[in-house]
Amino acid sequence: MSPLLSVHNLRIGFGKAPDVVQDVSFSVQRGETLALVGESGSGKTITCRSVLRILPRAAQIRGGQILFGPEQTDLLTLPERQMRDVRGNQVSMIFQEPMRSLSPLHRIGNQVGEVLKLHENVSADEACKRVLAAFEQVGFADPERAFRAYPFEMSGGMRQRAMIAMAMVARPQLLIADEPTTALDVTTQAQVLGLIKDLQRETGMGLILVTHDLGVVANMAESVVVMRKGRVMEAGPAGPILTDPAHGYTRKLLAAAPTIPKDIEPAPPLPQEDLILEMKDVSKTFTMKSRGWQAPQLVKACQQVNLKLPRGKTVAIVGESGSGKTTAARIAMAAETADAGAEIWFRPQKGAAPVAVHDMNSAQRVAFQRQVQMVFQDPYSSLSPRMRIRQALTEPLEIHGIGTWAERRDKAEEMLRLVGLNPGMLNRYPHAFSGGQRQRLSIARALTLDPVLLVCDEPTSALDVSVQEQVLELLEEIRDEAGLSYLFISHDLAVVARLADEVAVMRQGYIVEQAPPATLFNNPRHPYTRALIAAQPKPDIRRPIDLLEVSRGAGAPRDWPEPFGFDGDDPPALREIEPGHKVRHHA
Amino acid sequence: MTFFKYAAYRLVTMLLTLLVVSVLIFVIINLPPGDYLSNQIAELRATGQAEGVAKAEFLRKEYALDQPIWRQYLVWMGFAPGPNGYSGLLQGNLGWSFYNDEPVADVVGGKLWLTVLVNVAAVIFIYAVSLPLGVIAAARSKTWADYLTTFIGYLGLATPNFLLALILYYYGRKYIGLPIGGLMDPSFEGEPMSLAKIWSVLVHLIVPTFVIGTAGTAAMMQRLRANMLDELEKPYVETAIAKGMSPSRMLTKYPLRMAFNPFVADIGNLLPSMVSGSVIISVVMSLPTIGPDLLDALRTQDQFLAGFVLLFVAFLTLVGTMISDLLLVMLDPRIKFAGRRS
Amino acid sequence: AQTYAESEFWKQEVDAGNMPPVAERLPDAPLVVDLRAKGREPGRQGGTLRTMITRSKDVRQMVVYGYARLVGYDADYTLRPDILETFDEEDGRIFTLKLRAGHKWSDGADFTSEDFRYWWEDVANNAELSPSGPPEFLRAGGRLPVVTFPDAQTVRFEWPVRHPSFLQQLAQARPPFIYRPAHYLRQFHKSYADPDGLAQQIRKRRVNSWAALHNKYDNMYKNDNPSLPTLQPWISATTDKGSSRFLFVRNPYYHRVDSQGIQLPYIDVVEMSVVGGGLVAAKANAGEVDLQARGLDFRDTSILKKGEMEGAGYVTRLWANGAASQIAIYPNLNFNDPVWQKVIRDVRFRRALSLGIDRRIINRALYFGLAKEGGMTALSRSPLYDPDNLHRWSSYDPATANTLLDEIGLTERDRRGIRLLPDGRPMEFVIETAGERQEVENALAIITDTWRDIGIKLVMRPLDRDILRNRAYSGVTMASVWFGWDNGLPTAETPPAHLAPTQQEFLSWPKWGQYVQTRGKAGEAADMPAAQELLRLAEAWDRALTSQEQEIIWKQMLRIHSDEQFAIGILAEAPQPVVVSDRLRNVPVDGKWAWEPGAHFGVHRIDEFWFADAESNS
Amino acid sequence: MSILPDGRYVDDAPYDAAEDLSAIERADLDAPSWLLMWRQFRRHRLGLISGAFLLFCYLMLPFAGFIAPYGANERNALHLYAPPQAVRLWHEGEFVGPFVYPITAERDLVRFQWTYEADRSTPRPLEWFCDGAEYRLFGLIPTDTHLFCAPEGATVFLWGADRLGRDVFSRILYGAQLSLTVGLIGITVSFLLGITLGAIAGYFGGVLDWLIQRTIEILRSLPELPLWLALSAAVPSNWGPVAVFFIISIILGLLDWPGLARAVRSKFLALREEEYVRAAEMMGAKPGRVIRRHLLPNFMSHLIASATLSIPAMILGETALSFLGLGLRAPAVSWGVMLNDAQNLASIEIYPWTAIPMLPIIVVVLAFNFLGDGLRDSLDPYKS
Ligand SMILES: Nc1ncnc2c1ncn2[C@@H]1O[C@H](COP(=O)(O)OP(=O)(O)OP(=O)(O)O)[C@@H](O)[C@H]1O
Ligand SMILES: Nc1ncnc2c1ncn2[C@@H]1O[C@H](COP(=O)(O)OP(=O)(O)OP(=O)(O)O)[C@@H](O)[C@H]1O
Ligand SMILES: [Mg+2]
Ligand SMILES: [Mg+2]
Repeated sequence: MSPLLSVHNLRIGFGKAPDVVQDVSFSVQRGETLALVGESGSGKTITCRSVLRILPRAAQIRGGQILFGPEQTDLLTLPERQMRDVRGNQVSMIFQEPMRSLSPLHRIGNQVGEVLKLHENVSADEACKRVLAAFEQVGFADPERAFRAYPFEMSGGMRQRAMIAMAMVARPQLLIADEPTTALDVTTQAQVLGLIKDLQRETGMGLILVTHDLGVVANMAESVVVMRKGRVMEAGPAGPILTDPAHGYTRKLLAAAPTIPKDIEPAPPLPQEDLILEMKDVSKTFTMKSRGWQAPQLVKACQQVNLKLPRGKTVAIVGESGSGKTTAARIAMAAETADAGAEIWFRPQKGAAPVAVHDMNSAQRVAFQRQVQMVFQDPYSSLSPRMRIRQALTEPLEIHGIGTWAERRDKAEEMLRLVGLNPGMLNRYPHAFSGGQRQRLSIARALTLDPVLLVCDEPTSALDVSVQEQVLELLEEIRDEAGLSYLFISHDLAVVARLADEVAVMRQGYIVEQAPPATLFNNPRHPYTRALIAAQPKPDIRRPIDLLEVSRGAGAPRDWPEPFGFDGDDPPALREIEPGHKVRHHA
Repeated sequence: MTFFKYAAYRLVTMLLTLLVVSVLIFVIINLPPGDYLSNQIAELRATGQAEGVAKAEFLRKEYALDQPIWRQYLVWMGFAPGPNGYSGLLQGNLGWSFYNDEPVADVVGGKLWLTVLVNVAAVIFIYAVSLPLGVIAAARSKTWADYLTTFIGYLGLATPNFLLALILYYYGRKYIGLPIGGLMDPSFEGEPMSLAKIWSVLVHLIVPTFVIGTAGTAAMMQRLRANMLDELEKPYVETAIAKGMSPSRMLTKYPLRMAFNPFVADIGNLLPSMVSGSVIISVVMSLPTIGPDLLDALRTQDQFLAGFVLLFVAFLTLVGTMISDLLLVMLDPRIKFAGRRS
Repeated sequence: AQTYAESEFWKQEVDAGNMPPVAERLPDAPLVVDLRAKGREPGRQGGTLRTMITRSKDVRQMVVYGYARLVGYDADYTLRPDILETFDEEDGRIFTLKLRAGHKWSDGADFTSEDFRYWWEDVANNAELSPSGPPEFLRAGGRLPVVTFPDAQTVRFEWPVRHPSFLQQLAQARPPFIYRPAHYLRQFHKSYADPDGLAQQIRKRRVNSWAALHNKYDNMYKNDNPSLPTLQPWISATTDKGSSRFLFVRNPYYHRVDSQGIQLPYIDVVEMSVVGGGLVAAKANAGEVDLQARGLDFRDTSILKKGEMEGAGYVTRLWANGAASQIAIYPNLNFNDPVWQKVIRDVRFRRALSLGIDRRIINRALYFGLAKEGGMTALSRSPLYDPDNLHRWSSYDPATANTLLDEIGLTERDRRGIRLLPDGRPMEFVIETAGERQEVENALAIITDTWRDIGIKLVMRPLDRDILRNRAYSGVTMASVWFGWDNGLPTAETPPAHLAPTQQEFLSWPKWGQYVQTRGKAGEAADMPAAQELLRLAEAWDRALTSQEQEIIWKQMLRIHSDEQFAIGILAEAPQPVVVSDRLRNVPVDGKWAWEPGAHFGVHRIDEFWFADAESNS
Repeated sequence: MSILPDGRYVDDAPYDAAEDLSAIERADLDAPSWLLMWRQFRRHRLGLISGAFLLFCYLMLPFAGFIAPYGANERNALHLYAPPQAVRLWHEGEFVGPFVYPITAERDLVRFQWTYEADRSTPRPLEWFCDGAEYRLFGLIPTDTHLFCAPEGATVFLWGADRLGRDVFSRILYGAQLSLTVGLIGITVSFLLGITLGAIAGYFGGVLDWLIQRTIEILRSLPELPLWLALSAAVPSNWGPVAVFFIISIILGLLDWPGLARAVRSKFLALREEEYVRAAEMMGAKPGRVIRRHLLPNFMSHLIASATLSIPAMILGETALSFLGLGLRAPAVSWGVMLNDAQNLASIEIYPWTAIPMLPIIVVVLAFNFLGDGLRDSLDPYKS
């Protein structure tokens, strides 16, 4: 039986540069999952996009064939008109950067439902129903709201889920998922992956899954292709590759795969004196854009968040997608104003008078902005599309009038090298990078100013494990050398376990549990924390996690067992059960 | 702020602005020394036409023109009662056109809708032509389609309107029998609507629409093309393509809508700018629009007529701006009108 | 007795009994026109004459073209009774006007001396309708006439002093209507109308008083009220003022007939359409008119001839313009700047200006050399014509011009060779134009070059017509360009007032004119001897008893003008293209195109034009 | 490459875990942005040609008088409406060098046109570096040497002569001096105002926005016509036409900005919500910088297109205003003035060469357009 999709000797390049994809071949059977793993910037995304022929204008397909379906039609030569029927209908794709890939002017429901209208000729009502169902399946707590929301009103993970729903509603024969769960917490990730699996079972859908998470590979894939620098390093069935890698690079990858260490040495509770950042009673309520006649809907993004970040330490926030992590971080950055009553204090130096971040004058603001930097969850949108990377990287220095032109350029080069990028890319525009490269750019930019506080919003989600390792090392190094403090948001519990001095777990806008990592991972109390830890996939093919089981997570708050459960807006308080360990429960 | 609140707020601002504008218009009209009646009285006196003088004096009193200027304004607007029951704009009395010797309402009446007709035809023409062409020019940039539309657009733009009108009329008449001037065959005037009359109007509209419209079309097309080119590479366009949308549908739904933002901002100005912009065209092409009357009224300082027409145009402008502001909020959900925290 | 043929046009009405037959409609003694004697062909009734106007206000042109006057000029520019059966003048003081018995208004009501009385007593002397009394032209030496109405057909005007211009005034292109359709207007007159009905009308018509109402409906000249009875050959049949087409139909009660007994006008319907000024030539070229001169310039001739040759069905005739000058420069003797004023008032300066103009080249460039070069004076067809006047100071002679200017003492020149004024400013002679006629601009462009040779820099400044006038009247204009005197064909009997500083419209002396016009309330008294002499002569003409005397005065005045160069004429009798349909008969080949005297087409009696059938045409 | 027994594919090219990044080209890296832009621009063939053409046009302006065989207002009374004359090289099969046949005018009183007869027997070679009408080189140095002139007894009207016998070709050259310069000032003024105020309104929003918006509304509602009428009465009489036009183009600029300002504002209202703008702000960028570096570049295409589009208006501005007596007038020469003269049927149908000034207008406008397009392209990040 011919494979659903086979790629033969694909070669792709940009401009006059050498190929970025060299002789890549692989094939996917119906119902099979092929995992595409590899180094960031190795050409995974480009390969996937070439299947649908949506490459950047500058890209040239320099050779190869992509055969699809029973007729083995070559997608590279198919007339545009027929290609249209393939796209979205037979082959659909989840883009790596969902935040940029949704039209900012159209409601999510509209954009998702459109696929149905295009290919299945269904009525508006029917389409709406199916879209809502899909939203439910990808884990939206309030599908109606998602349907009416505009992309900018959604959290990163919510947008990603919308993208997934869009790719799946039409039930394609082949799904290309380019890092579909980077912005999702592990329970939601499990839910989505489970959903994909179900769909595969039901319709025999083939799946190309690009991911960096070897745990996900182990849980999902039947076969694996490992790529590096545009070349396939190793390809074959998942089992042997994961258990007994034949290629040096694969071995290196597997070795670098982080896991939650079994036994983290318990650390003492964080010192409470020299706090660089302190958030008190931070709540944020958004008003959704409504249609003219409807009453505006309020969204409580985060509520009563209290965080204390001692100097030189790392406080991590983990939690459900859409639980307000980004919002809290942005408030800490003064990029968003919290609801009245919130206080945020920032102490630039030890012993210095604290600055009220919620109420700064412009001089304070300038100083603050120099000392506090942020790595954005969505690096693509945080880089101006019309600025070359050199300009983007030197801009912070320019703003604060640091250094000469040459010094700034050197600094930019150095930063690029630090995050593992080639300084030769300095003259490129942001769109000419891979997702992981952009994420590193964002980190590099945040570091150019030598801040004292860095807010990292999922800074490594798009990085392959080896690069991630490199970046984490870098962060640790700076922390240790320069005493940098981090407010660190991540879904990857392994990363958190490694980096954090304290972890706050958020759910639906509330911090439900807060403790140092050792305590938290060894002795999780809150049902939601437990569910999270259970849902963390491990790169071990022999011990798959039960996707269905873990995706159920802890369920809605009202289903939580006593003393944790609560209904509506009336949660129990966050109580300290042991020194440094707080859990939200009824006394 | 909900949309409705915003709309209400915008409406109130508009009315206030209109009030300010009405004052300014009144001042501007009265700025040049003299006024129609004084000029006329002087001239009539000089030429010994006493009966005219009497009439003019009479009108002066009747329309409160002998009173101080601020009072004249109040009376004109209808805030203060005028002599002999003259009631002012707010109560629907548009005043008297001295130049035409008729109530302003009579002078303006039929012409307003013709003005609107010509301009709406031009607007429709502009949109109907420039939207698709602009999109095509962007989607197929640097092809003959792009170059051809650009060339024709600029040809229209770089030819003085009157010359263009003359050329089109002359050769249109010579080779395809188009009528010269006017908005309908005179024999249809005052006749009830009929198919033949509509046809006649349409045929007569060809050249004026073209002349008034080309400049706008070319401008809109080129700008649209530029904005579209910016949007075409955005990731959301790729998403749309990946959905399997047909190019036309995709282009109009996504990038066009994005690229449209600057035009929405200017929608408000379309009508009024053409009303005043087409004055000269109307004069040379003998279109029975309000434009020529405005010009005459201004030249002769026929203040009520000039005042009303200007106020009307101002009103159109303000309503237009308001609509475009509202459209902007509707079109782009990201837009908030709140101030920036500095 | 003559038998009269009924017109096809009204036949139905007559047959239906709505209108009396033609014989009863005509006056007892209609004005019989002997066309053959005039060298014209008698014609037949029928047809629609298409012509164009450029503003809807111009419907009044129908009153001008129609040219039914109490007395009117004939083709030789002599005054003859027209609506009047006869008139009688005694001593230049007493005028007896005799109406035609049985003459009727266009609605069939009798036209009698009552209509004069109504105007004189109930309009002109009604304090509400005419607060400042009867019109100025009726004053002779400041005195009003005694008007009497001895019988239904007789009206008598009697002045204590001579009022020689009375009859000429009646024949003007824009005539003073000294009669009104009393039967019609009474319904709006307080003294006659039933008060309730009147009040109701006032409300309905949205006017504020009966006087306003009366005024609104009483516009004999404006021609905007179709229900107002008229004596003109065609009556207005379009009620909608905003229309772009106005129809006029034959007046069934018109008083002229041809010698065959066919009632004039020959043409049934006149259709006037409003067309933008720039499009008149294009439409004419397309054959969309039957008779057109308004809106056509000489420079359109080539395109008109082209249309003619391509068979658009018309011929282009070139008539001579009747204005005394096609283009004339008016140096403003009342210019506010004292230094300039002194220079301008120096006759040598004005003569130098005139000598510095190369009229031949202008004529060639603008009019194919077909116009008459020379200063502003009576045209060659006028009995007062004198070639000396035409040529005095108007040949191109820069050398003499320079000498004259040097004589004044303007000898200093700047680097560019421009003479300096006594106070050291360069002589930048600013001429303001109405910016409407390209020929003026072109002529000035040529003059700029030749004046440079005599050390004067011409600066042309196009303005709007009204702005130009207002500026000139208030003395801020240094010089302006306009046509010459409207009446280039004066006779000894023509009042010469416009030659004297009595009117501000003569842009060389706006303030002196104002002074006379406002009886001293505004402006300044003329203080140049030549101007005072002109004033004196104009008064003398009023008192002159014989036409010989008048002729002498006229000649003196013309002589002064040509000597003083108050206005510097450049060309005269420029050809005016007249588009005439191939089917139209009796249109003069070589006409004069003059507003005064002649009322443009009026003097050519448009009511005698007729359409030949297509067959008889070929 | 090898296939393992379990069907695995393994790349067996030597693998170096520590393999470092490829060497980088310093020169390329240090290239300043304008150089990068220029490299992009060079690839836009049409834009390049247009740019070169415009450069040539502007460089030629000071020498217009030298190239033109006649003076700007030099009339040739014997050659009214002379048709374009060919410059020939061969006479009766014999090479003579550039020459013209003399032409003589005939008055055609049937068709009322000027007709011309060329005397084919006497070729008259053109004169080179000869004396003619006086003009000012660079607008300063008076001189009377021309590149070429009409030979004795003949004329050289390359593009014909107009109603007063002035050479259309020469006038086009002189006209370029005004047409290509004065109007630019108005455009500059209106663009500066429009962009600045629009940016302020759009970026800051709130009260500033409100104020600017109301100003715009009021400015736009106020009639321009009475202003022009008043102006035409108020300008001092002895001001030259160029001075008047200069003032007017500045006033036009002062009145013209609201349209652009609104477009800028509406776009910025949306753009300011973009993440990268937030990011820049959070780095401490001042509003001016955010506007210049982040917002404006994203609106550049529109601005370039708008600027290009106002070029024809700038060249023809005077034609519209001359209707009110405010435009450029003789003796000033500009393309608009020339076209104004040609605005009648006879010029179109009988003496079509008097409408030739349309040609340079269109060529220049198209050149500006392609230049703008090239510029746009070279700023487009996706074009590489
Ligand atoms: N428009 C472009 N111009 C030049 N180079 C490009 C362009 N787009 C991508 N590249 C380069 O192509 C290479 C492959 O990119 P691709 O996006 O496929 O990487 P990837 O494997 O998906 O990486 P990641 O895991 O970081 O998303 C990268 O090195 C990237 O820098
Ligand atoms: N501008 C906005 N308008 C309305 N609602 C918003 C807006 N921004 C965020 N929200 C809502 O606030 C909630 C929290 O969003 P936030 O981005 O903080 O989530 P998050 O924890 O970062 O999630 P993720 O892990 O998916 O990024 C979400 O429900 C989101 O829909
Ligand atoms: Mg990728
Ligand atoms: Mg987030």
